[in-house]
Amino acid sequence: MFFGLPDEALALRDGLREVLTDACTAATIRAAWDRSPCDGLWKELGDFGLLGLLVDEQRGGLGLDELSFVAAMEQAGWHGVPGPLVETVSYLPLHDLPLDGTARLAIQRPGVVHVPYAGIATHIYREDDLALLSAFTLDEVESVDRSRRLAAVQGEGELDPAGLSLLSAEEFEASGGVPTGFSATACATLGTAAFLLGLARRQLDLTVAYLKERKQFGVAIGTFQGLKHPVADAVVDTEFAWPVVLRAAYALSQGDPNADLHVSHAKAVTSDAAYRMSRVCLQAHGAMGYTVEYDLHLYAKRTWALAKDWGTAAEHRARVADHLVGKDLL
Amino acid sequence: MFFGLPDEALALRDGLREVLTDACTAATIRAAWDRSPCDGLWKELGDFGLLGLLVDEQRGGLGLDELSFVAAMEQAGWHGVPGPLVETVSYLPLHDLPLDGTARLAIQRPGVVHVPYAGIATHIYREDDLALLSAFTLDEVESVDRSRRLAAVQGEGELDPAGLSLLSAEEFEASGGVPTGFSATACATLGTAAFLLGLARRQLDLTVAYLKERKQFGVAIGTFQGLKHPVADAVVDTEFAWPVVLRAAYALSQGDPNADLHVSHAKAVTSDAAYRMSRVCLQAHGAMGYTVEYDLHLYAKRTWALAKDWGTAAEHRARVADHLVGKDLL
Amino acid sequence: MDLTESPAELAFRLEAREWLQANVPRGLPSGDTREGFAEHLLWERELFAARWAVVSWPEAYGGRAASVWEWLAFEEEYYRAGGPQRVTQNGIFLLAPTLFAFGSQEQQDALLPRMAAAQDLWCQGWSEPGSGSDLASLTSRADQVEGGWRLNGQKTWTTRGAFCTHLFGLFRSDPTSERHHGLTYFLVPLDAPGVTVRGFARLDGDEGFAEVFFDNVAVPDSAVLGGVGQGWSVAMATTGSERGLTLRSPGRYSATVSRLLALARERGALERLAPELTQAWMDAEAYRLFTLQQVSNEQAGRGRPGESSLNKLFWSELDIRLHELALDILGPDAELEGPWSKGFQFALSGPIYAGTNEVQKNIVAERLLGLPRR
Amino acid sequence: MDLTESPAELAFRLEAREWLQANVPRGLPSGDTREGFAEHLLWERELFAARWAVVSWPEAYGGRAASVWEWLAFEEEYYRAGGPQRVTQNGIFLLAPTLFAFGSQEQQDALLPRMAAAQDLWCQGWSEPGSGSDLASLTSRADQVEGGWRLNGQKTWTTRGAFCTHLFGLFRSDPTSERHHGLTYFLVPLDAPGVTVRGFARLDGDEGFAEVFFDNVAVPDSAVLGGVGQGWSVAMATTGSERGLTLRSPGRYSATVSRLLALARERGALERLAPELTQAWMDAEAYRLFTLQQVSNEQAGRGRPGESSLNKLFWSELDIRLHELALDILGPDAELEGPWSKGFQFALSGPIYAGTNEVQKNIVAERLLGLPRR
Repeated sequence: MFFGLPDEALALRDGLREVLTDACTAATIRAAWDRSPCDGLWKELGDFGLLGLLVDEQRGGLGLDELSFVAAMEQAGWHGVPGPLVETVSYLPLHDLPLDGTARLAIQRPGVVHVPYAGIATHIYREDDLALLSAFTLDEVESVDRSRRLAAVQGEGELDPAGLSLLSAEEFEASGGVPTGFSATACATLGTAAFLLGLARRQLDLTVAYLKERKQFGVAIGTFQGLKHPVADAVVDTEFAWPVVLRAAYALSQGDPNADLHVSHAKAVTSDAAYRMSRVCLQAHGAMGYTVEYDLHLYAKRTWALAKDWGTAAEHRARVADHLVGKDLL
Repeated sequence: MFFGLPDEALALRDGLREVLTDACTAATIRAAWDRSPCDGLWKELGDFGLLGLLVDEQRGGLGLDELSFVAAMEQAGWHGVPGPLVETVSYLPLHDLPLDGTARLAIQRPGVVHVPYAGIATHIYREDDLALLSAFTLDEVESVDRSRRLAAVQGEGELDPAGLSLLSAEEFEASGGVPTGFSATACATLGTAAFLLGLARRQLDLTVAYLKERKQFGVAIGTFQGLKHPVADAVVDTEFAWPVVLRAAYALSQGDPNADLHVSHAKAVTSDAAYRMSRVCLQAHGAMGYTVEYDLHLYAKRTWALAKDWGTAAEHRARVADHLVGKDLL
Repeated sequence: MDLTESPAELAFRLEAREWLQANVPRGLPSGDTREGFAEHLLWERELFAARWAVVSWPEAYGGRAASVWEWLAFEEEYYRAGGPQRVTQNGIFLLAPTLFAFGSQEQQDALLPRMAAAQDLWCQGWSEPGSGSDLASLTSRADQVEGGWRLNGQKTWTTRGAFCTHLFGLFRSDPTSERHHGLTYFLVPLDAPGVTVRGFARLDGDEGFAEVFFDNVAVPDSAVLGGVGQGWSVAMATTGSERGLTLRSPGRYSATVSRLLALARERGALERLAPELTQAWMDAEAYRLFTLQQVSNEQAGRGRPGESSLNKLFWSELDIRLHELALDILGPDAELEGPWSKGFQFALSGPIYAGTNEVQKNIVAERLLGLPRR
Repeated sequence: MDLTESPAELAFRLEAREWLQANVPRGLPSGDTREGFAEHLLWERELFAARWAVVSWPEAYGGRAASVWEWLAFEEEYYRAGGPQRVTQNGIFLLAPTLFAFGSQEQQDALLPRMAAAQDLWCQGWSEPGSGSDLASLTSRADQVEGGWRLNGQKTWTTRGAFCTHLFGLFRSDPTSERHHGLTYFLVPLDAPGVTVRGFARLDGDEGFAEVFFDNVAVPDSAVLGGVGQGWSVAMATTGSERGLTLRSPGRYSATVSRLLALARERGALERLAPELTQAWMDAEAYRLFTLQQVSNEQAGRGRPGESSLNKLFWSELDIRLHELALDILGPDAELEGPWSKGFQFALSGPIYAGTNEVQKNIVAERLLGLPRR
């Protein structure tokens, strides 16, 4: 028995932290808001190997598992990496595309009108049949997080000319490079969950620093229980969400048939916990946080977007309920 | 336009406060826990006129309206009056029974197994057809609030030999003494709502006193925002519930066809607000509140019982929803 | 208790309803951008021309001498008709009550008509970089000089400051004073020499805030409102208005609930969220009822300390809950720029401005309940 | 990450399951009444006889030298089988870890076997009438005399104190000391001359509390645990256990959720409360996963300050939510005396005992996050 990240995941996370500390600052996110494709950042992500994290080593990937994946996505969330990182890492195992940052994948989900990152993606795939969209039109709309590059997409799907997207499950497996039972949807959902906790941790760090520094009534405002206690409550939520993310990653890595249950559990609790953290942190900052000149909003707005992306908390809670019904528990 | 209690209601409330300050102390409630019928208290309530508050003056009642009723029930709640007060005051207009405290009415509601106060009532009526139960057996069970005298009741209903219970609505009206459209169920529900806010106010008063007096870390614990803020939050809830109670009382007094909507609104919000207050007050007392030697529990346990009596918050919220559906709002 | 409107009140309500239904502009941009603000000014002047800008003011200043009940009815009709935000609110709802209470006849005559007509546009200068919740720590100075005063210092978080023409604010007029002593309430034209205004963006990206710098700004003695050194008590009257009823009339939330229910119907969420939507309706109704009681209490001289803090705690949290519910209904569309996400971001400021909710909870605990201060 | 049990762990679990399923008593009365306590003692002695009383202890003291994973498995099986509260918990879960860490060999040999066998029954003497959250303000005294110590003072809120035989507690051994200095941890037999115990009733009416008065109670030097003047740091080790994992293993809440789901099914509430019930299941599962992580972190030397406070905040609030949900399902039957109302009242003590949740939030804020103290 051991519950926690394996050493390789910890090493990956620490390495990624070093890369992102320089390559992805708040200024990088602001550039993405101003329509920069952030090619430099994405090249670094490619060089580091992050984009091929889940891709087999034979295809030039790192061949790591979902535990390393969530460790990396949490770290990426802390830095607020702009662009379709979770989607690209989750879907590259299914498509024979470059891992160097030149390929950025957006995913069109059934029933979701506006495709996140469609405005900046090099490829748009449909989630349900993995078909590549071609000859499409984009109608960009603005998200509260301007780095999201949402667009309504109209286009035809076609067999991915370069890839594996229309192979059957057996063919996937036989083709090599795709782990048995690998589910890109589950990965993207769980990666988003981990990213959300990274965003929450970043907002917490900004808030702790502010509460130590800001003085009112002659003392640091971090001495007031009226601020301390709500922050502690929010921390309880995020701290208890992380093991659920790990559990789901482990289930995916083991090909556990119940993995979907754990993934939905993870997305439900991280969506709620990260949202709550954003509220508490914004409130703790007072007017200071309520301006785009200060960085907090960059992480808060991504949180609000991702909390509803790849399934809302309510949707995933309903899926957990379905599993419980299936087990005759509910 | 004037939103508030009329002078006659204020006067009644103030008079009742004087009576109850002596007649209903915590010791009185403890006596009820020990199976005392509290005849002295009920005689005082009868002498004061409270039991005939809604009964026409011709029948010896005070002939007051539902605004005076909620003012009185809130005050009675603050004192934690034991016994079926709300039920007796609500149902006496329908039955030709003495108003002097010798008649105490319990009501058997459809679907509710254990009738509150059945163990101490002089008459048990069925809510749905107002029939008096006769030749019944009682099987007493214990409530967390031992003054509740719950019992499962088995018996035959019969036309109330002394009263009006089986008259039609037209006959009620023609019989005099019963206001047009008078609904004892609505009154009992709303009276319970008002009683709950009185209980909440009492718990708050005990808590404020304790927070001022109790010292830890060299200061009164009422200086800590960690206790102040939850108390303030709970006060917001009860303060915003009271006008809803008044609105419902006004609606009943005016024969408003929407009165049921307002009554359900009132019971839903008072159940939630009073429950929350009980939680916050218990927590603010620390271990001190967690013993039956201190009085807080007497009011907290009644709160828990009444929050679910005459319809839970969820049930009344669902009734409000039905009204909104009826108005094409929901 | 009497919730029937008199014939006069009803006539007033119906006149307002008719005019608003016919005249409320549709699709105005945000008034917190330079372009949007200009469009809103046209609407404000239209309101003034029809004498709907400041209904509760005396007729001489452009009002209708409406009772508070009539004012509430007007507000209800205004939001029911989909009326836009009032970009003049900091003048007409915050400064004006103070002017009525503390201003000289000359000040009232000079300032109120121009304020009502949206000719003078007022912003509030309370907060400073180092003084937020702890307003009494402010350090902007007023030094008495021949014929008046010299102002120095910096104000910030001034709503719509970049588009306004005048500022009302607190300055330390006694350099030896501390905390809430020695402050004076000044009325300052923003085109005075030495004033610099820098707009900056709020959470939603609109330039809704400004920093205002004062560098030896000369103002006459007539710029003082309510007496030298009396600034704190004069200002507290205004903050009461800000957090209480006048800034956030119940019609606003009832209208939000109506839009929310329509959204839920449109998106097929009525059934799934029935309990939450019902609670939303109940909460907005409770707020309306509470304000009716509050007005009645105040008219009867039974107002309680801390009551406007209860009010502010409730509406600010209600507004967030209503918008969270809308975002829940919208699901993945919640992040789209649009009225709901904008409303959500604005709602998030509710527990911060007009005295943070932490401060309001202290007020409830200390002034209403009598709990000890630190 | 490896969540598979080893063959040995699995065998341990299955042995425990089989024994517990066969032997767990049904329908025991509350162990917090005098009569109930006696019945629970029989169960505790049965556990001891089968070597299930203290599975993680060395075999010499009656345990099985079980790993913490095995202990968790035992707890899970214990609650799954419907095992009753452990009336010996304050000894075996609170005092014992301290004895293992700070006791002399003689103390361990003398006390642990009798504790495991439920021959000596230990209660905790921390709180005093004037010292609750502010434990360091305690005033009960220990004065050094020829051959030992004299104890004077009063302890209160001592759980099951009226039924126990021994007390462990803190006394001020240096009369000139203040706060957490100069305290000593004593082990006191309650039949010593000068000790008076008065039981009193908890919220649910059971005599679960006691006041313990010390009037010149003589104890030998061997009654000191962990060194004179070291009481605070010795005691803090125990409070960590109390609020953390060992007192509230996850099996307890998983079992409550199972009962809750069964109740909802029986009462036809599954559909109406599906989201809340699902959240309950998710929360209990999250608690279980968090504790697995916590144990792994501690084994890897990566424990964090404040972690047991996180733990305590979560389980105490979870327990209340689970019981509130049960009362919601029960509706008008919620007020009936019975396992759910009793469980609810017990759950309400969770945020109070073992350090109030207000104190735990301070610890999280200050020790885990590094926010400043007052």
